Amino acid sequence: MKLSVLKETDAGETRVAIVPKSIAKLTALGFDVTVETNAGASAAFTDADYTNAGASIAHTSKEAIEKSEVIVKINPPSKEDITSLKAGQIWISQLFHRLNEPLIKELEAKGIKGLSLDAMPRISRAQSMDILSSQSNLSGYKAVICGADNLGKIFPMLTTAAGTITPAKVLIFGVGVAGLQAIATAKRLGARVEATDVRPECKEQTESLGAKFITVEGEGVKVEGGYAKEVSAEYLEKQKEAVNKSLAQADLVITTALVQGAKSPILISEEQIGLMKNGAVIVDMAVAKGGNTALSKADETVIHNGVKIVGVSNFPAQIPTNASELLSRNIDTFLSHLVSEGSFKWDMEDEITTETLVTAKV
Amino acid sequence: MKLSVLKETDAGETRVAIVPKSIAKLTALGFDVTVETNAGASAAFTDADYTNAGASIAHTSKEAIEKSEVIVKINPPSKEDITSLKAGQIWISQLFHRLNEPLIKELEAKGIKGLSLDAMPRISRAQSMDILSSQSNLSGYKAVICGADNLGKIFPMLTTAAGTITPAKVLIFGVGVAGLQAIATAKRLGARVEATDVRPECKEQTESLGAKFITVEGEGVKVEGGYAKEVSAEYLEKQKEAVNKSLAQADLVITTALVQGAKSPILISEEQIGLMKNGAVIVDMAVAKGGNTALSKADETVIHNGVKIVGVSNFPAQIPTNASELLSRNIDTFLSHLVSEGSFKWDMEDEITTETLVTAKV
Amino acid sequence: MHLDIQHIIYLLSSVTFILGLKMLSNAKTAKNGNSLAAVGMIAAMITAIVFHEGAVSPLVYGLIFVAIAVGTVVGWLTAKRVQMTKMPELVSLFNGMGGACAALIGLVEFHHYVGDSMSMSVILAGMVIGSVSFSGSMIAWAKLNGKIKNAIRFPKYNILNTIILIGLFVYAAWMVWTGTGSEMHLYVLFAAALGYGILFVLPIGGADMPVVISLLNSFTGLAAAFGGFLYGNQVMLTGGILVGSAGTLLTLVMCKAMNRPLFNVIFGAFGAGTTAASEAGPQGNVKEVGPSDLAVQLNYSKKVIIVPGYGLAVAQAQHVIKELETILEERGVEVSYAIHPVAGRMPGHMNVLLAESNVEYDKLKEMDDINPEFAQTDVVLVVGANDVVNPAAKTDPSSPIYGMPILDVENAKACIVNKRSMKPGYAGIENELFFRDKTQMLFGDAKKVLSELVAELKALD
Amino acid sequence: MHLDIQHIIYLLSSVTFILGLKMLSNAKTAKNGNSLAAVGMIAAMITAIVFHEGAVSPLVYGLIFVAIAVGTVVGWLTAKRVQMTKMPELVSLFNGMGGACAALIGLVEFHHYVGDSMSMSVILAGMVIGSVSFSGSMIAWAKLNGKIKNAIRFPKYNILNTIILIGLFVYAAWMVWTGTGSEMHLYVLFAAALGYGILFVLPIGGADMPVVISLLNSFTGLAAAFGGFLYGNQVMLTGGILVGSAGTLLTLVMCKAMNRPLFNVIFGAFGAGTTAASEAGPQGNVKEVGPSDLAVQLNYSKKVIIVPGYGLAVAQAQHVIKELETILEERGVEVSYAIHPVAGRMPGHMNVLLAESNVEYDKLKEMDDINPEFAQTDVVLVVGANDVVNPAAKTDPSSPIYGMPILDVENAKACIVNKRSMKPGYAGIENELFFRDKTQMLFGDAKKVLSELVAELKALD
Amino acid sequence: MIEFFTENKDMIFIVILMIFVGVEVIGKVPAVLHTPLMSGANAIHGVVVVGAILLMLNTEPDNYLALGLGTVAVFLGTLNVVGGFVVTDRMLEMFKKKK
Amino acid sequence: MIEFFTENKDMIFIVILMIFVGVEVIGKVPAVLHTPLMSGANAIHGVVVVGAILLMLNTEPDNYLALGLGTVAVFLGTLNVVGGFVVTDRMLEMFKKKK
Ligand SMILES: NC(=O)c1ccc[n+]([C@@H]2O[C@H](COP(=O)([O-])OP(=O)(O)OC[C@H]3O[C@@H](n4cnc5c(N)ncnc54)[C@H](OP(=O)(O)O)[C@@H]3O)[C@@H](O)[C@H]2O)c1
Ligand SMILES: NC(=O)c1ccc[n+]([C@@H]2O[C@H](COP(=O)([O-])OP(=O)(O)OC[C@H]3O[C@@H](n4cnc5c(N)ncnc54)[C@H](OP(=O)(O)O)[C@@H]3O)[C@@H](O)[C@H]2O)c1
Ligand SMILES: NC(=O)c1ccc[n+]([C@@H]2O[C@H](COP(=O)([O-])OP(=O)(O)OC[C@H]3O[C@@H](n4cnc5c(N)ncnc54)[C@H](O)[C@@H]3O)[C@@H](O)[C@H]2O)c1
Ligand SMILES: NC(=O)c1ccc[n+]([C@@H]2O[C@H](COP(=O)([O-])OP(=O)(O)OC[C@H]3O[C@@H](n4cnc5c(N)ncnc54)[C@H](O)[C@@H]3O)[C@@H](O)[C@H]2O)c1
Repeated sequence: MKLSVLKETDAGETRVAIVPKSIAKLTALGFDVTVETNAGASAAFTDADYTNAGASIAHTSKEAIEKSEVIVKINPPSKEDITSLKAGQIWISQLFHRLNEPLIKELEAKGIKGLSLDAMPRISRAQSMDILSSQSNLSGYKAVICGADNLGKIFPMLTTAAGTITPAKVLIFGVGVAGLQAIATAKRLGARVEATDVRPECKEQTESLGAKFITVEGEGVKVEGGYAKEVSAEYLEKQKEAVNKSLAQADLVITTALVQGAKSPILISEEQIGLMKNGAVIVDMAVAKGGNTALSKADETVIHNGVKIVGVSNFPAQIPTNASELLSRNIDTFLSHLVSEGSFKWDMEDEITTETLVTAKV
Repeated sequence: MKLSVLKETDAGETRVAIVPKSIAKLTALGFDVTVETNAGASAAFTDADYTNAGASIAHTSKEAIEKSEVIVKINPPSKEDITSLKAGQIWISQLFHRLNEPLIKELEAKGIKGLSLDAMPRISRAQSMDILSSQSNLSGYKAVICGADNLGKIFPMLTTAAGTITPAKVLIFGVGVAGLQAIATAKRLGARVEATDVRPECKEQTESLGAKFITVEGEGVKVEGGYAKEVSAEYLEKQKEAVNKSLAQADLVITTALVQGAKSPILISEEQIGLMKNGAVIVDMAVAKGGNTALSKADETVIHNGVKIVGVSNFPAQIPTNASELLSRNIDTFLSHLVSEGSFKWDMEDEITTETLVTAKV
Repeated sequence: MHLDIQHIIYLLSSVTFILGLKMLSNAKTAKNGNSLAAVGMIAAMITAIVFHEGAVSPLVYGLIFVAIAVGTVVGWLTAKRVQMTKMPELVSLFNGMGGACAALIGLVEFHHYVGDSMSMSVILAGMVIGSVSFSGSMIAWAKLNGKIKNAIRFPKYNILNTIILIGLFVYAAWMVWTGTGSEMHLYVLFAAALGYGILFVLPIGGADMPVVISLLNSFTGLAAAFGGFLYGNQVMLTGGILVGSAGTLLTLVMCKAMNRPLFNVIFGAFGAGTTAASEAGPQGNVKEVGPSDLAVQLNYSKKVIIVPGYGLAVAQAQHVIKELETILEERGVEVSYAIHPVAGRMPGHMNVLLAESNVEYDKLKEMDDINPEFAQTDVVLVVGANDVVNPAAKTDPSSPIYGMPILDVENAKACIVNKRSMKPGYAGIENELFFRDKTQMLFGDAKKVLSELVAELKALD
Repeated sequence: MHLDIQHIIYLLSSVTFILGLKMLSNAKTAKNGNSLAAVGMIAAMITAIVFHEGAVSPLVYGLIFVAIAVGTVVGWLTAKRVQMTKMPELVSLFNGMGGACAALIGLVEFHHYVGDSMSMSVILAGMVIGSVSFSGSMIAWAKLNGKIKNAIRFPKYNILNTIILIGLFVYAAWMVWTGTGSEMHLYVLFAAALGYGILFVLPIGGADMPVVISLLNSFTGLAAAFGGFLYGNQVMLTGGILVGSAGTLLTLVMCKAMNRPLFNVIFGAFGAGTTAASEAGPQGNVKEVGPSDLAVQLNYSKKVIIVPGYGLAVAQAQHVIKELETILEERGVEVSYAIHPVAGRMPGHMNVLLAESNVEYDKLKEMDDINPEFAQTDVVLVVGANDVVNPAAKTDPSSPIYGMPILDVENAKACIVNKRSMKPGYAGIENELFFRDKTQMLFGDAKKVLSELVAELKALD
Repeated sequence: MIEFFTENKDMIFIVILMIFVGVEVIGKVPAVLHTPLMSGANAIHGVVVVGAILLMLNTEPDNYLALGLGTVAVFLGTLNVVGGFVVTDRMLEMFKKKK
Repeated sequence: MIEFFTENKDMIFIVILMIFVGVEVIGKVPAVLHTPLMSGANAIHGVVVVGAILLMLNTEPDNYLALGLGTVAVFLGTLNVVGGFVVTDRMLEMFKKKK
């Protein structure tokens, strides 16, 4: 089987789906790997690294696509990608199939099997193929670095000859994968960290990292399989009350709250931003799904009343080397799960296959 | 006595010499403080903060200068500042008098007493007035954050379902104030840290922060009063050998090496940069004094062979709030040292006064 | 002249008992202490035979030698052949033999001293205590053995037992008072004492047996001491009293270690507490281990692997685990950490935790690298981890974690699991590992229990 | 009948001695233990007087009462009035009195037993040992007192002393052998013993005096025991032996704590080691303190302030200091950290260090905030800091650190400084603080010494 | 009572001291040693066999009941002694350092 | 020798046990208590005063030398006892919890 790795075309994307380290594993699975030229350049992987690992180089995406049965990318196919695709090919990338019905239809129409990485079921044995987890984790770290870089203060307490610098106060909304890593990173740097979440088990998890949890006493939260599915307006009101004091003292706020399959909830209203200190920074990690503050804009920094609201929609792209490594490992594990003795198994009893295969069976 | 605080005019400068918290102290010393409008804005101090603290606001720098006997700024006076100055006034700022003879001449000619903050003797009792220390310290922290932000990897080791991320390797040149804080910060974030310096006592200091020291066995180093005064070419050769292995493995290199009263030494040649990993980052903190690498450019990011060389000449300006707080505390302590019962003492027995007063006695 | 040397030897024997017991209370000297006391014992026995004055028929000598010879062979073989896990019951058995011996002495000697109230008191006391010790030990033995399964309790057994005890006392006092020589009374008393011993131990649960054995042990010591008083024999007196007092203290110490007052042990409410935790779970029984036993096990291991999990983070036990590592490494034990990719609640959770207490990066081993090492590992210490060591992931296709790679802790020679209860972890499923033969559970909050473990390790030096 | 009760009381007294001594070896019970033994002592004395059989003239009673009364008053007042620091010499003095008492008994009783070689041996042994203890204690007292300043050593004093010792032994043996009743020989022996005591202690340096006193203490115990043997008096015998054995062990333990074998203490090379460290420095003497004494001091404090400095970082003792804080807080001691602005080698060095071991931010106090608090502080523990607590910064205009604000640790009730040596810190200057009255030095690497301190604190519970 | 005391005062004193010694000797035994210590103590009280031996030696050779019981007593006591020491020794095996 | 032993066997045994007790009792004394403990032991050996008292009681009322020496002995012994206990008590003051 031939497999091609495309260079990402989305603006601001620096990652690559497959890193040289994975080539050997893919070869062992029976794949013959082609990589589009410069695919890994922005993640510090040269074409030479790929060829040394046993891949060949294609000079254009068209060439790469045409050469192979399986095509791998991180982001959904671009217009040109789709034009180059032919019936019978297998496309692997994030497809966001619930939000992207036309694209799925188009792929189905062309007779292409689309496997969506973001549709990976979050079950124990799929953890090693779950790109959401692996990327959220890095994002949590990076969001703190980004916050630290934007803040006019330092994180740790320092007693110096020129006076004592008080530790920065960091407030984190949403204690999922990203939120936890953000807590850990901010704690390490010496900040005082508080966090809040709708799921009650997050209290213990937050404390297991040495931070403080703000419990919101309120109802109207629907949690399903570990995910917040729905949060009532009443709850959001209660939450506001509970966090406002911390918000007013916070130097850095990081928001990570997502609700599966829905727009992210607005956790910080414009009015609440008004409560915040001059010079405070908000890093909104949910900005790609609408943002957790009333004012966040994707990939822009909004300054309101002296408060900087930094919206970064693709944090992993800022740590392309590590992010690509993890992604690549997720994908090669996924492929080794799908493939057996040199060909795809299409085991329709298997949850992982059925959930990720988002195009109708063609 | 009237004292004015000017808004900084240098490009990229965001700090302010006096923060609202210091106003009360200055008032107690007998000063009547005027602050140029928006002087603290970029450091998150509003004019209202200043007036609440008891200062008045001047609308232009000219107005501020003309109003007062004492004028305080961080950076040396601009052309306009000098025009506005009158005989008998006292100017306090960094003056870099050894490199800036024409400016000193000009001030002397106008009959202005110039007190240079950067000329503060580095003696124990002057530690609380030493802006070099207070700012280097913050720079050391910020350099690591900057490095972490530029690096395509994360610092800590993380074992995840998608594989284990190895900890970043950080190599620090120069274990002065900035270097030590950089070591501490990088350690906290979870990196493996190594450092090197010409002064042998730095070994113990480095280890006191839990990092590894690379000892260079070599002669030709002149250390005077805790400062490296001269480093022979032979020594630099030895150093290269000693660090090359670490350099080749380093993900992030931070250079802080300064030699008092001279251009900073080149510690990393172009050839050595060639040894480094694709994707590695160098943060050169000595770039304002010429830089520690052969390729560094002030306030530019040079990419050479996949290695990013980030030259930031004014790190403290990136953390203006804390930096200004410490500076302001340095300056108010300096003033309280100079002033007694409402007027300047001009105690010419006092090392602090004589060393900082860089204009000829006028 | 003979007599004098005899006294010196008895004295020396007593001293070996004291020294032996003292050495037994320190791990390093314990073995020598035991041998020393044994030497003293042999000396005392030989002395008793050799220095006896007055004519003795060869028959008697013969009987003595045969009894000793047979006793030695039987005792030796039994003790040598028994499995490690069966030792406590054997101790109980031997204790019972000692008690029986004391009781028999009383039975035989009784008629010699009829009328001498002091001696009678001593004889009857020795006999009663010996008998109680004998029958009680037998019951304890049967319980540990599994021959008697449950705590058998008569209604109001406490009151019943107390009445019998008082009855025994009154009866014996009456015998002394009247100076009766009636063998009938003697045998009634004997039987009653045996009965009391049975009733005393029957209601007590299996978990408390060690305490009971220790108590019966000190009873036997007391019985021996009465014998010593009777014969004016110093070595019996001192040996007996020594065991009586040391045994009593030991009983108290053991009670304290189990957090149960001795009163509860004797007067009911026995063994009710611990069984709940240790016998729950549908898949069978789990074995518990205490910090002190574990300390020995770790101290004398060559290679230990620590498997940290979410519970370590919850307990914030990162500093203690580092202390444990340091102390073990000082003792020459090789320690490493097996980091499962999804241990904890976020990727890298264990890294963050262990970095805080400065655990060296090189000691953290990835799953794939360490899995082959478990087979050469003496002890795996699982601290607050559960799902990541659940064999169901490999064996049970219906399990929600089926297919997740796990740490093969089962391959190690012993596996200790620390958690607070038998509750499941994140995945909400039972863990068969806890019920495996090689597994022992160390219940309690990780920080607390590990601190105790460290303290025990320090005490071991 | 009388006699019997007497024995019971003596027995009880002996038991109070044992219990008292046992209780004295635990900080919590020590005071009660002392009182208990005192009660036993009073009982024994009264018993000796009251239960005496046979006629006694009122004169004798009178003398006894007067002697006891005067002894009580003098003893009580001396002991009550002495300063804390002079107590060890007083102990030595009292010990000498006991020795003298034993010697006098021997002198007086001697002629009663002429010819009875056993009793003579006992009497002479008691007298000789008592005399050595008496004269030795007096010398020790004079040395501690400062009346004798230096170790006075004759050439080859070791050989000389050994010869005298052998001479004493031979002479006494000869007296017993011949059964001489000559008072002359008795007094020669007495004088020789006194002389030996003097020569024994004279060459020993002041630093080793506590060990010597402990040794002489056990000698006196032995002398008392010989008295007990002579009179067949159990309380004297047991009390004396008890002190003799406990005293000997204590001496060994003290030697071990000072890291000097007892042999060195007795046969020269005395007190040479420790003086170097403790008497260096131009400004006078420093006082040393050990981890165990410090542990008590901290345990019984209400408020403790820790002053960390560069040495804490060098030793990487951040985790241990946190452990110390935790254990002290558990004991109800209020602990905070005084962070000097320039402690360490970089701004915020101490913050970075202490954050690593999770010391709460709120416990870190800035200099200006904490300086007024020192006056209410029981103990300041300076760990590896030097310049930042150097009073020269305030008092000596010629000092390079003059004008630098410092932590006013001198205001606290006691100040303990931990560092490895008397070497200066960063500024390269002497620190007068170390020589102040309230200051005690705790020498050693911070991590090592603080670990010991923590262990001692744990043992104190 | 007091009479008894006076007669046996040394014995009683020895008993009291022995109690002290017993208690002290156990003192701070680490919990791991509880079982071996108990087992060792168990062997020591086997000294009761000395009593059984004395009993035998003092028994008339024709008192068969007494001889029988005495023989059993010696046997049981020996069992206690030998088994006790050996089992203790085996328990202590596990304190040996693995090499 | 052996004779002496036999005569005094209980005494000797008591002495031996007492040595054990003395050694055990000190056992693990923390170093801070060394001095008070020594001082307490010092007071206890003041029991020699009992000997001095017995000496006096047994002395003929006209043996003035003996009476004199005896009185001194009682005085010195009492000093040892009283001074010893009181000074120990004072040393132990510092173990009281400050309130
Ligand atoms: N790492 C990740 O990224 C991630 C993210 C989400 C979910 N997960 C899931 O989380 C699980 C991780 O496995 P794991 O073995 O680390 O954890 P686990 O399976 O959740 O087990 C943790 C165990 O620790 C015990 N515990 C809790 N507090 C304790 C304390 N104070 N002292 C001692 N023990 C304590 C609990 O038992 P007691 O209550 O009886 O004490 C519990 O059984 C996996 O199922 C994984 O899939 C991981
Ligand atoms: N904070 C800053 O920014 C900065 C920067 C540069 C200079 N300084 C200067 O550094 C000094 C800081 O004062 P400081 O009191 O923290 O330090 P210091 O005056 O240098 O004293 C540190 C003391 O720690 C002891 N020490 C070293 N290693 C030790 C160990 N392992 N265990 C126990 N003790 C150890 C040393 O004595 P032994 O050798 O006898 O053990 C030394 O005297 C000031 O003079 C300050 O001006 C500070
Ligand atoms: N296979 C697995 O076992 C597996 C893999 C990955 C993640 N997970 C678990 O899934 C859960 C969700 O992880 P995630 O990071 O993908 O979540 P996410 O990205 O969907 O959401 C981030 C967090 O925001 C929180 N949130 C939602 N609405 C909120 C509100 N109004 N206020 C405050 N917080 C709000 C959510 O509860 C969640 O914790 C976690 O418990 C994680 O451990 C499990
Ligand atoms: N008053 C005081 O006591 C006081 C105040 C501040 C700083 N200091 C001390 O002054 C010293 C210098 O501090 P700084 O940060 O201002 O120094 P700096 O900024 O002048 O130089 C930075 C470091 O670079 C090092 N360096 C120079 N040439 C080098 C080479 N070729 N290779 C490697 N390293 C080289 C220097 O040794 C120094 O450690 C430190 O020891 C600091 O602790 C003292």
